[in-house]
Amino acid sequence: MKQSWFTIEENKPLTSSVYRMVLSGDTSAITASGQFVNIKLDGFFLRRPISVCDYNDSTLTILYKVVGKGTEKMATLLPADKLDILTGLGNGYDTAKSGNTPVLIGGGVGVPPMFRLAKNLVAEGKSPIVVLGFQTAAEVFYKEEFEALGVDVHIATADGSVGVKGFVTDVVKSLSAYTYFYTCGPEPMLRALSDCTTTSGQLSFEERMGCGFGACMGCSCKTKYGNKRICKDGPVLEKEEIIW
Amino acid sequence: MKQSWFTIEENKPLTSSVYRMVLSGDTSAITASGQFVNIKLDGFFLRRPISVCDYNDSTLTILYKVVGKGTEKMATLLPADKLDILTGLGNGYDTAKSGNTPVLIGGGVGVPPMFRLAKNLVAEGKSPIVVLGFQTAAEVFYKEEFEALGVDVHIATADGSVGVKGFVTDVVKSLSAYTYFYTCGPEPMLRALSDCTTTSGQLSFEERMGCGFGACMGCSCKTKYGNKRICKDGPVLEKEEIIW
Amino acid sequence: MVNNLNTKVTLSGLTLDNPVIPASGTFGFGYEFAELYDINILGSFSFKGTTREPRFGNDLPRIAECTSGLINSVGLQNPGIDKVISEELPKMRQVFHKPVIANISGFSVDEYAYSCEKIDKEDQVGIIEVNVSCPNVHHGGMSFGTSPEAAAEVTRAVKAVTTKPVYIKLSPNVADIASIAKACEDAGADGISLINTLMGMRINLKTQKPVIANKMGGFSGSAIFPVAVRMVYQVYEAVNIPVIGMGGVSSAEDVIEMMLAGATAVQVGAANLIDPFACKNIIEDLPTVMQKYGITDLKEIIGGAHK
Amino acid sequence: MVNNLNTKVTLSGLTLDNPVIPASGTFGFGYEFAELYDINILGSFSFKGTTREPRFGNDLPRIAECTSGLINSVGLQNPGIDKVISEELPKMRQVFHKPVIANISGFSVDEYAYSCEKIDKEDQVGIIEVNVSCPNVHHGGMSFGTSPEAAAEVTRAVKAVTTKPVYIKLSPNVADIASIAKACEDAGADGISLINTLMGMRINLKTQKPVIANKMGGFSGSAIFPVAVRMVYQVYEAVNIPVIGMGGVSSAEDVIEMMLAGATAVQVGAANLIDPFACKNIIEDLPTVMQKYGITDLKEIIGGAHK
Ligand SMILES: Cc1cc2nc3c(=O)[nH]c(=O)nc-3n(C[C@H](O)[C@H](O)[C@H](O)COP(=O)(O)OP(=O)(O)OC[C@H]3O[C@@H](n4cnc5c(N)ncnc54)[C@H](O)[C@@H]3O)c2cc1C
Ligand SMILES: Cc1cc2nc3c(=O)[nH]c(=O)nc-3n(C[C@H](O)[C@H](O)[C@H](O)COP(=O)(O)OP(=O)(O)OC[C@H]3O[C@@H](n4cnc5c(N)ncnc54)[C@H](O)[C@@H]3O)c2cc1C
Ligand SMILES: Cc1cc2nc3c(=O)[nH]c(=O)nc-3n(C[C@H](O)[C@H](O)[C@H](O)COP(=O)(O)O)c2cc1C
Ligand SMILES: Cc1cc2nc3c(=O)[nH]c(=O)nc-3n(C[C@H](O)[C@H](O)[C@H](O)COP(=O)(O)O)c2cc1C
Ligand code: FES
Ligand code: FES
Repeated sequence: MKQSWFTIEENKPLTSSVYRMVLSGDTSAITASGQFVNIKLDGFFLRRPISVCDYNDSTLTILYKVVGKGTEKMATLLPADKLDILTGLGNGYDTAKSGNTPVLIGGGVGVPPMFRLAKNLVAEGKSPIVVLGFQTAAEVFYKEEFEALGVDVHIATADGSVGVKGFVTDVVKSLSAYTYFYTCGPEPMLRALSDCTTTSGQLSFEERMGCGFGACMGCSCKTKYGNKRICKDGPVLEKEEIIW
Repeated sequence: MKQSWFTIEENKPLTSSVYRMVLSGDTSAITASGQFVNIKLDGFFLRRPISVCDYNDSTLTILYKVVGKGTEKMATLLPADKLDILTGLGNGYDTAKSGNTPVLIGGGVGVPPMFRLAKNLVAEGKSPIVVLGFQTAAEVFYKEEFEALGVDVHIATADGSVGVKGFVTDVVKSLSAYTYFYTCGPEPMLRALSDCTTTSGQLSFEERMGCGFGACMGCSCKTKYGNKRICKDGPVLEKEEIIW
Repeated sequence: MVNNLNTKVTLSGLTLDNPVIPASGTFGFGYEFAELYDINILGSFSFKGTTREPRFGNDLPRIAECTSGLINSVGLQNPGIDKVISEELPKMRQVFHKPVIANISGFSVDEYAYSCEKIDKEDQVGIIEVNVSCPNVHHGGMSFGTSPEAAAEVTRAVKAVTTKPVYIKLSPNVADIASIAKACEDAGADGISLINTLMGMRINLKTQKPVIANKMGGFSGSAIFPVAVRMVYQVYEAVNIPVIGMGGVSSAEDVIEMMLAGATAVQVGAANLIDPFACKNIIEDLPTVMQKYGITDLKEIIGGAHK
Repeated sequence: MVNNLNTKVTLSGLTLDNPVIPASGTFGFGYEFAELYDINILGSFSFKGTTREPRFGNDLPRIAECTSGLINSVGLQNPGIDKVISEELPKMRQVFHKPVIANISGFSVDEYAYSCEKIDKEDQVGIIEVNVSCPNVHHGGMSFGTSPEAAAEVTRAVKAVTTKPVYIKLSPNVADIASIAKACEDAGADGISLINTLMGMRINLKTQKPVIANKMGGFSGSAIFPVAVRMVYQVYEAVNIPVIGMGGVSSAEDVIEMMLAGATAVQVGAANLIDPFACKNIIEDLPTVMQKYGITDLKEIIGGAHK
């Protein structure tokens, strides 16, 4: 974990409510896809946890949805504005278990961490299948970016306005074979995936956080392997340990 | 009274701790010299009261000294930054009583309101004498600006590094004749002036304020003419009504 | 589409156009604010705390800044009940034409009864709000509001001499707010107002002395909102009379949160001091915020968080 | 010139290099923070509230944001006194080499005594801090900290089985904090820690339910600082034992203000959660701020505002 100042390079809407923010700064504490950062915003007491979508030595990319006052404020920030960010938080996804053709399932704002995960898997010579779920065509983002990685991308929308009509589970059930699964998204989706997947897998959870780095016990949940802090021992949990 | 947004045009140090800020915006609520404005600063609950130093139809000039966190913050603001300001607060000085050669005495950050007052008196065809008191030469500000009004300017410094060595009272006592006095500055100075002046006069007071516009009774003081709110019935009081 | 929204609420038979009420001590007798906007858009307002005798209040400084709030120790400066009736209310009537909330303070049971009996006769008074946060001079100076018995005693004394709805305004500086509210209800109170200010202190690092001349004072503003919501929630569970919620309210969202906790109407205090248009803005924002959260009739959400 | 400044303070014979102490529940057993900086720069730290039995704590969500603060309802999650001694303290010893403050909670007098007796035997424990804000399961669930008698009973029981200095950590959710502190002193307490969290609540406007699963929780952070300063001031006047002040402290200025109010040492809670370097920054800023206000020896300003 590291605390440092980042400078906003870009902050643009991808859809009516989802923004991409690119920041420059010290990313050295980030060690895995599926980790998150915790962002201090002027006028708000708690930091806002946001997944790492992508990063390199000196830039960090996050995708966030405006859902409340904090993310509303983020959407008003401008290039050159500076943000105090804690980086390198959480365990992140373990790609060692993936097998050759893992399926990566992102729902809504669960899509961002899948991007860096897919990139890593491709770099490791694997062939991930990506399934992205949205409500409707207008809410779809990052389809092209995933395609540019050379991976197979399936879209599911609740209203069928693009891709498969239905849920990500419908797509996953229709896949002929996959070696493992990784997912991030709303809890009902995670649960449905846990039920319908035929392999082991890793699921990323969201929880309201006090600190985001393991100090306050604000985010503890019970698992079959004992109590875990979503922020430090998670946000990624193994399918087998989760108590629904 | 009016609440409106002003845009900073200039914010520059005049001395090591006193800044001039020029703002553009709606000044229509300002009706007299000696009035003040109340400035909202991000991150601070209460507004900061600052005297009007000068104004015209669309700009407002204030001079402020950095003494705490709020004024520290003000000193970091940049041109184009916007501020929520309440204008037209307080009674201000009454020039009708001045006679032909009133003496205007400003001590430290009590200097600013004297500037507009002097300007108004000159415009009314009167010949004000200005006495400004500071600790030392390095803290002197606005001497040239007063001189440019064509008025007689006396400086007193505690260490004698410029002008008369001593206090503004020493200068006032040495004046051969004046018709009235107006003053603003630290309370001990006001009291000393009230004692040593030979005419009637008006004195401007500072007090910690809740609202600044007469609603909270946070700034009430007793006078010989009844209870007065420094923010609304003041900040200017007549020499005769003050209970020291 | 904003037309279908209903913001009306009813306090003891008194229907307000909306639940937004400036809190006592932050709105004077209304006429300072009437210079800024037509204050008849308000649900009502609670006027400056009035006592039997005129009071100058405490020494200066009376105000200290805090993170997201302020401390005041005005000390109930007011011209006394007689002058309030003869001078302030007539001036108020010029600018405000709805029933008003009369905020009454006292330092003995008799004093409360005396002032309430007088104010009860004023036509424009819709509700009498009895502030029991004052020290009881006959009992070692502990505030009436810190004991169920003392609060009940004041309630009974006031109810005996008045005809209008009596709301007891409680102090939050207690361990068990529900028991005090219940004692007031049992003693005949028609409603409960809460919270008054939390006792607080700031020290000036330069002088090494308390900022406030009186040392301690009443802390209020957005900082205290979570304490206020909690107490409104607890009192709503404890009593069957209406609750007026306050403490740190500064937005239409805060109004809705207070109502969900159990408030029938909501007062706005410190926010008026830093933004004289606070209540106007809140009232104007209410319809939009109601729509955002799918609320069509405000009174239906009262106590909604208890479901 | 910073060399001549003395930041040392003494709590019941225990001399601290500086008065800055992370507060219980916000610093775990220290090793999360030891990854970030050498925590031996701290005066001491108060470890996570420990109970006789292991506790998972309350349901999620346990955290709600507030203006200038947060509500937590962690519910004393901890592995229980035995595992704290066998697993946590050895890990802590690897990274922290000064005497530590052991924060002990309980739900009955026996439980407090049991845990304190055990922890008293641990060499690294310098002070036992007894958190009496917990509900008393044998007496209708009111917190031990809301009655002078219950707080005194816990104090006596703990003092009877321990040899180390015992500090009672008080709840601010009371009408008369001074009387509770005095009762603890009379019962043998060696010092008083205060304040614990204020009871607070937030409601989620989207779900219309309390944000926290447990409905209410403990409110802390900069918002509560004026309440904490006031209570430290009151307790300093009431007792002759040292006071550890806390509640909303987030800067070196705040530390000095608490000490002027009467604190011998100062704990920092919520600030650690949003800025993991908060205590380090405060310690590093102290000399500069002392110089700014002409303070050469910190211990000389303790209670300075009472002069
Ligand atoms: C590990 C993790 C990774 C996340 N990654 C992303 C991401 O990549 N993109 C994205 O858009 N969102 C992400 N979220 C959700 C994001 O944190 C919330 O949407 C955001 O905090 C909402 O803040 P707000 O002020 O706009 O909402 P408000 O509702 O006003 O916030 C009030 C409080 O609740 C908290 N809160 C509200 N919703 C959530 C939530 N879903 N999860 C956790 N805390 C919440 C806020 O942090 C704040 O403390 C992630 C959450 C977690 C825990
Ligand atoms: C009517 C009036 C006119 C003023 N005109 C000027 C001016 O033209 N130039 C100038 O430099 N200063 C002026 N002052 C003083 C100025 O308001 C304070 O210096 C300023 O508020 C300090 O804010 P701070 O946050 O830096 O200090 P802090 O000490 O951090 O402020 C803490 C709180 O105390 C209040 N406070 C501190 N000092 C004073 C003070 N002297 N008077 C009133 N409140 C105070 C602040 O407003 C704030 O609420 C005037 C004050 C009044 C009442
Ligand atoms: C300057 C000031 C004066 C007050 N005077 C009174 C009063 O006279 N009577 C009363 O019952 N409450 C008084 N209060 C308390 C408020 O009415 C209100 O209960 C409290 O401030 C909490 O609300 P807030 O956080 O919105 O300010 C006063 C508050 C302030 C800030
Ligand atoms: C997440 C969290 C957990 C806490 N756990 C404990 C605890 O276990 N024991 C205890 O005595 N106090 C506990 N507290 C209270 C703090 O130690 C402290 O008294 C309080 O938060 C006020 O200080 P602050 O405003 O600096 O946070 C906890 C506070 C927080 C925020
Ligand atoms: S948020 Fe603090 S431990 Fe997870
Ligand atoms: S500051 Fe509110 S009345 Fe003067």
